[in-house]
Amino acid sequence: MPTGAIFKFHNDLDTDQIIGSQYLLLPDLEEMKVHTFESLDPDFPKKVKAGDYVVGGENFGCGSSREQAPGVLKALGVEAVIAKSFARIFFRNAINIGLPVIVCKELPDEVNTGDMMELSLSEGIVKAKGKEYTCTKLPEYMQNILNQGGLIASLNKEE
Amino acid sequence: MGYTIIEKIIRNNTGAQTVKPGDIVTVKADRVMIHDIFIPFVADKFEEMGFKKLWDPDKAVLIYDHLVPASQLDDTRHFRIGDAFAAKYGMKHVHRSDGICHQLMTEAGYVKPGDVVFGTDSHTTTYGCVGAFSSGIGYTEMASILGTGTMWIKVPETIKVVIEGKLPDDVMSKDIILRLIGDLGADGATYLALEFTGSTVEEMSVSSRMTIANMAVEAGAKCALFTPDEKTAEYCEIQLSEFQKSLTGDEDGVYKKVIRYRAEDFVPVMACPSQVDKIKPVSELEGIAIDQVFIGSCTNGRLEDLAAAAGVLKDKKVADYVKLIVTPASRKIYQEAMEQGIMEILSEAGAIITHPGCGLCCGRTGGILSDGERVVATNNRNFLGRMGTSKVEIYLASPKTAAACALAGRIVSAE
Amino acid sequence: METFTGKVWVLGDDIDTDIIIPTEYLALKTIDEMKQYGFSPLRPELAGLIKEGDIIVAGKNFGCGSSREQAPEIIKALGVKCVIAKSFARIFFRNSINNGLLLMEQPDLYDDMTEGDVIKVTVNEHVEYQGRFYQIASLPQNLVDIISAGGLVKAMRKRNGLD
Amino acid sequence: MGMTIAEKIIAAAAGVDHVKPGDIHTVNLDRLMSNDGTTHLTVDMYHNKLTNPRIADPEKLVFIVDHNVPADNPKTAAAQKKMRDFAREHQIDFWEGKGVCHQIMMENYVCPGELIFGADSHTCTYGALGAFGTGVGCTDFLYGMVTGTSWVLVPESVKFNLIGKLPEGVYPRDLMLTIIGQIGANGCNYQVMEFCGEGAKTLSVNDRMVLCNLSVEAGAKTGIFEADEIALAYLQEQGRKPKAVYKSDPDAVYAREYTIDLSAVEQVIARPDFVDDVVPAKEVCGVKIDEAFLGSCNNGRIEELRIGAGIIKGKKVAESVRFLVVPASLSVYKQALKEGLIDIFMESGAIVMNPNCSVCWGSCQGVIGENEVLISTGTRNFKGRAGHPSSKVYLGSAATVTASAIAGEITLA
Repeated sequence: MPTGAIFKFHNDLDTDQIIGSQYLLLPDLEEMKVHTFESLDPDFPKKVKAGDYVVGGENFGCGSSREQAPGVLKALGVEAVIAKSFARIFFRNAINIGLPVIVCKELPDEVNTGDMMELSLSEGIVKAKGKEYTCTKLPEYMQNILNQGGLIASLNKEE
Repeated sequence: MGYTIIEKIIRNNTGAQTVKPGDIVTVKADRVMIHDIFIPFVADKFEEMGFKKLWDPDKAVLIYDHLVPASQLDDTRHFRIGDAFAAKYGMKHVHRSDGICHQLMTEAGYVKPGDVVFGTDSHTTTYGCVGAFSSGIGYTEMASILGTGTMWIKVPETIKVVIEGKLPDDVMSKDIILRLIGDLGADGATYLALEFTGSTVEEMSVSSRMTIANMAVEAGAKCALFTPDEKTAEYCEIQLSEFQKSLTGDEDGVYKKVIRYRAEDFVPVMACPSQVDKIKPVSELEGIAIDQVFIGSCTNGRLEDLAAAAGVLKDKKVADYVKLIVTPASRKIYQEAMEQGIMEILSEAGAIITHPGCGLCCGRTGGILSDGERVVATNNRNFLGRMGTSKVEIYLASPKTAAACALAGRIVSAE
Repeated sequence: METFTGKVWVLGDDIDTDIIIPTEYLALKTIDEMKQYGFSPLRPELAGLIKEGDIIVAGKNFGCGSSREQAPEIIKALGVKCVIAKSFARIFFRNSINNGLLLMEQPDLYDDMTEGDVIKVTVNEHVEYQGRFYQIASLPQNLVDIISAGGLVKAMRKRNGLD
Repeated sequence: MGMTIAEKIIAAAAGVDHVKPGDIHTVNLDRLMSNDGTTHLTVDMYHNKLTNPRIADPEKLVFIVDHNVPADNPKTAAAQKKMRDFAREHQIDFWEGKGVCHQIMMENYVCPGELIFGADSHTCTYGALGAFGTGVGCTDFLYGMVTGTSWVLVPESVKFNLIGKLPEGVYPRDLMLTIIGQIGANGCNYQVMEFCGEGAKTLSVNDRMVLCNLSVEAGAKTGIFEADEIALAYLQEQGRKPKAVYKSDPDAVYAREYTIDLSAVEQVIARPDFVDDVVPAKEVCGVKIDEAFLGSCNNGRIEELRIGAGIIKGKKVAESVRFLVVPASLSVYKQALKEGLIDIFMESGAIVMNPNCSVCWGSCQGVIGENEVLISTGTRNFKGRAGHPSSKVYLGSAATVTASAIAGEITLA
């Protein structure tokens, strides 16, 4: 995967900060995505480019089960989300829609917003600031869903 | 030479010997009302004009009703500005969640027969139900009254509406005013006063008269007036003074026009999308599928309206996939409705009962709709985009008709 | 008397104030934030097309409905020089005077008018269009006083010795 | 080797004799619930993304409009209409304006032993009746709707051994906030919180719902109680029978075990902006408030309305405060009407709303403005959760919320 810019967020980054409740009933993700991270960084949707990365600390994506949270990140072209640990529902929702979520304990403390990084999903390696970080492997079942582009894609393939 | 009711009120207020339509006079305000949407603008203009104090803090009433409860992030800014303005200028009459402005002004005793009252809302004509001259104005005008206590007006001509006889069971006062607006047209009473009299009117409760006075502005009227009687005295909890008793149209009063109706001729009607004067009998609209019914507003959110709806809904259920939203006009009405078991009947039928306030009527929240949806509502306006997108169809009707439609899931007449 | 020309936008009868500015935008902080939503229920694109000095010609009962003063303020903020209609709703007429938005009642112009054409207006006298003169009734004296003071706010400031 | 209640439910749903944490199984789902927060996206995916759109069993589905009722803008109304039309077309059970989804599920559908997916993170509430309810996204929901099944990673269970009894004036909400404060917002990530012990017997089904409902705020996949006689009595009242009543085996294996002495719990408050930032309530007394909210699927049932009414009877809400009272469901509202509680709140100057999520989820009636402070019986206090990003939300019990509404600042009952 090509290199991309990092956008870093704090621990316990809840899904209300990713996409606020008042936008959840907009007709589709295209209309919602312009409000991503609105309470923390209103310009994020303009700054982020396809291939960039979101980096979080502990318990990234905690709170509501709103699938719009990983949905808007993917709609903005975020390549993957790397964090020390993920909240369960966000982790599962991301995989289900084909957005890679990578657990990596060391990287978040050693990078900041604006740094560049490169992710090799198959080898589970992240390269940033001249250093390599190994990431914990996904359970094979989940990796399978991710490789097929998400749960619905895999369902359609089964048909 | 005889006088109409409006001429008598203006003579009493200004002390002028003679008063005739077309005269430009300056009247003293007995009471003014500002609500939450416009208080920020009133406050700005008031201070921009350089006033340092209200002409009489006791005569100004501030009511939060359009934005209660708040549904948009910026709404509570209006409350903070209102609270600050009231505190700074010593206003004591502030209602923060007690119900709709036009319900509270007479219900809470701020307006008496013969008063001259202005409000920052076009439906201020409502207080004519107790024989007051009351009319809607803009917020700049309100700012100047708050400073001076006076306002110039042109004395209006009057149309006398005479209604005699007994109303059919399925007809409410809402059907009368809708029929009148249909006959006059949306600008048929512009710059004019409407005086209501006749045996049918004398039989009406003050609440029913309120529905009529409330919608007079939809025909362009400057004000609507009912002669104060025993019902008025009881409602306002006063003894009528000689002047208040005199507020009836003189036999030799000069009227622009007199319109007569036989009560027996009225039938349930509806205002069709998207003009208030597009009136059709309900019988011609039977069968049109609907998505929602709204029973509330300062036009038809009172106890007798909720009771009429409960009468139709008792032991029955709202149609599947149809929402019935009930918004009582005031806290006092909500409590009285509970005492009379009306709320139990409505909730049993599946009604969504919200807190007293303007609700859906003012088009900001309370049951907004989307393209292709139809609503039967008991409020006073069905303009384009009033309750959602411009592709939402709004039919105005009486509470009795509205309740029947909620049961059927389509437009029907109440039996 | 003042004379000016302007490109005309034509609107129909009973243009109510919910059409001029829907309720949901009334809570916005300033008129400038609201004006983009002007006429949105009827012609969503119109607010963006109106240029400084344009004129609105409409049918009967223009400005009926709610007493919201944002309606005339928005029309003025969009750059409209004046509104000529067969008749105006009472509260709208009064609010316009209070805000210095020029209104003129003229019963026939609307029927002959084609949107996009230019007309020539001589205040308190007549409108010239396609070689024909349409008479304009002059305003009552008390309204002329308010307009000549620049609107009600300025009239009150003068009364309070500020200007 | 023994299994916990959660493992037994998953094993039954997977049609196997035994499961252990870490396994992945395909399970049959007993029930699927979706509300107006995401159903419009599910319906779009159903029509646009599936090569073979079908519904395995419409009988198992429940659609509930509860988040934005009555609707406050055209786009919300359009999303709800899409959901309503889909339910009508496929004859799916449909509730609108009748209450918060989890309260409706507990009053009408949930049975012990069931495995339930809900497109809402607080689906974990159903553990109060010994069912395994968990929150999923709309893609998971769609997969479940189409196939009737889903994939599940078997979670570890964490035992919370409750002893003693809650002191007077201390409520289940104080207990659960205390636990979350102790173990942290991701204390039970991917795990099941199993509540048991003598202390559990002192808790009614309502109290148990308060605990299970907030288990997701500690990261848990779900919270669960054994379906004992208290639960079965509640179920009988609703006219339903259990699918199966499971007990954890004596030799079941737990990841960890905590012992919580209910008698030692005191009134607490979660401070903005995190649910696990829990302090003794007296530490924040005196904080000025603009709004107080008594409601939500966590704390909007008849028990909480009784507590609030008891405190505010004969008193008035502070002039500067908006006190929102929102019964969790229409049946709770009807009961409150009968008991005269609604009249007490109306008399006090409170704002009594129709049953819905209201300000708890922050996009409906009751949103708070710039720099405003809300004390709430809702489930979350994240930054901007109840309105403006600069607004603050404190979480407290129904008693603390009502007392604060009267005083105009955070106060203990």
